[in-house]
Amino acid sequence: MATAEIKAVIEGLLLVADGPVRPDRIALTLEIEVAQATVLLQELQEDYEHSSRGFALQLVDGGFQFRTRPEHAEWIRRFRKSRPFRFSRAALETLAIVAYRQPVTRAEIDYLRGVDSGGVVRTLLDKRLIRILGKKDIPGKPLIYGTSREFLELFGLRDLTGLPTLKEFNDLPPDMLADMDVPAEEQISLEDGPL
Amino acid sequence: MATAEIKAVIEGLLLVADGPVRPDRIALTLEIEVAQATVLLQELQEDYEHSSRGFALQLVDGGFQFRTRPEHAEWIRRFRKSRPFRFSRAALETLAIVAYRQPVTRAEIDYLRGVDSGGVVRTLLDKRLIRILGKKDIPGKPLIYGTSREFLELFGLRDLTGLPTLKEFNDLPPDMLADMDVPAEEQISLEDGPL
Amino acid sequence: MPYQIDLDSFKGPLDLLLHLIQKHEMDIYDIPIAEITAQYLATIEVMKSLNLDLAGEFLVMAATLLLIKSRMLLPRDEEEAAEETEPDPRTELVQRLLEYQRYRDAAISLDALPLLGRDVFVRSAPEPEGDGGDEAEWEPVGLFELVAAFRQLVQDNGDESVHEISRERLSVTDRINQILATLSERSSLAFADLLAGVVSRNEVVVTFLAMLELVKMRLARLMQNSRDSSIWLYGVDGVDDNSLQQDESLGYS
Repeated sequence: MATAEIKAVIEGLLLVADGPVRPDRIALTLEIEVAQATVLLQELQEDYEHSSRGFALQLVDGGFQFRTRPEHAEWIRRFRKSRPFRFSRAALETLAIVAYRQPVTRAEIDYLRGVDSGGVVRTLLDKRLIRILGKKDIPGKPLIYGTSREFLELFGLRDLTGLPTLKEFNDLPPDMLADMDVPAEEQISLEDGPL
Repeated sequence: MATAEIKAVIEGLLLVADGPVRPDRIALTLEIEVAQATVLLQELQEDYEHSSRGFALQLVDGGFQFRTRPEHAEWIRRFRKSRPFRFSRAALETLAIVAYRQPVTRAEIDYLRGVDSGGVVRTLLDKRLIRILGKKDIPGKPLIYGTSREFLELFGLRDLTGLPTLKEFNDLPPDMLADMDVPAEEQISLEDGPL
Repeated sequence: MPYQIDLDSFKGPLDLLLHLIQKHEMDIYDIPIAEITAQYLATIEVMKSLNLDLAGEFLVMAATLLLIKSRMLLPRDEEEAAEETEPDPRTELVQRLLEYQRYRDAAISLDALPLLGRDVFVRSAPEPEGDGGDEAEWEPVGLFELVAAFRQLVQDNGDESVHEISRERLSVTDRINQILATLSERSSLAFADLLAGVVSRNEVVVTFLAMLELVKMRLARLMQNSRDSSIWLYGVDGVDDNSLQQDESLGYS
């Protein structure tokens, strides 16, 4: 097959796919090298980027997916008769903590937010945005949480490195830092720090 | 909106539509004349016809819909076959019973699920997610099942102690829907969506 | 009093404190503790008088502020002050506030991303579901789904006792699997080794029950060379029938 023809087939596959498509699945289907599949997908991505089409090819969770343009959101919501959903601040804060500090325990989330976050954690689990990674190997073996594929898909992230950079506030002045006397458990949570 | 912009929006609508889209629905959404919508759709159809894209805009049952090219049918079929399956409810239930009740017999699984689970158990054995531990020393010497190393890998567990207990699960307070203002429709699309 | 703030919107004491610090243009690195405490207490008084559901954490923070304030008021020992060994009582609070502020801002950044279903949309394709009968792989699934599926089953069966015992059952099950896994790597296991690293009484009991269960299911056998010598656990495949007394002699059959 000529390259142009392969690209056309890939477009068709992307159209019928039910989620982001990884290069290896394209390669497997078309019996080409993964490297070639990757290059062709990136070329397609650029083609769409430079055209004024109503949708673009986006890299999400390691795969490629056609997504409509954010500036058309309102028209599409009207078309689908859907209301824009809103995340509560509690949900967003908790998501942010899980995303940047994973693997993280409920106790760490509660401490960082300063409030009991059990309800929010449960909601985020129900929505599949966070998942249980296992248990932490400390006394009490608390459950540890991390973000899910659904999280990456919802926020349109290629992977966790695509998260917005965490703003670095000026750290404590040196004299205060020297004073730091954090209980042992908290030190653990600080060391596990952002990605 | 400029005509080119309207056409781009229409492309987006066609992408997200769950079936052929009639011109009047486009017209209603974008607050334009039906005649204009029809003309723009036909123009789009020609654009796609003359490009060498992997899909075309086809007139189906009075509406327009993106469809892959017939000459790519074989590739599309291969692609669809390669897609990973979502766990069926039956498979997940059975796996859950084996995980939490192991060592467990077929009869116990059937009893808990209330239906014959022979097929599912065989599939899980084929997929190596469960394994035969031995025979139970009761009349009939039924096989007893437990989870496998592959099971741990699939769920990212180091060992079975990482499996959350029902108590830990119940300790998370029930869903506080008010916490996250997601309308019902979006909840469904998040859960069942192309994830 | 100019409390023109949406009292209901505070997500917690840290959120409220940050708000007060910003509103009164205080220096977060040098918080005037008396002033912030007064402001904070006044705000939660208003919240109380409005019968807002005041989470316990707000009161805990009030106590913390008062504690810090009292510590700051303590006269500093001159020698101590010279050595500067006394930590600033505000340090941990400041650290928490800064940390919280990072995530509060990160939350806003997350919300600004093009969200699927809100800002961007994809084709709505039907979800494939199957038993994976053919060669296709299964999609990874979360632990949460597994627990939820089991919980649902247990509830549907009205088996109320399961809730109570499942925790213990699971740990016996864990032990059984650990022992089986060990036995698959080596043919025998000394009973004493089984209890190595076991600390709590509960764990000893669980280990013992797991061992009995294994013997009962004939997945393992217990043997010893003579009375009072150490007890060995053998996997069913690794049993040498001749050299050792059978498990019956231990009285578990």
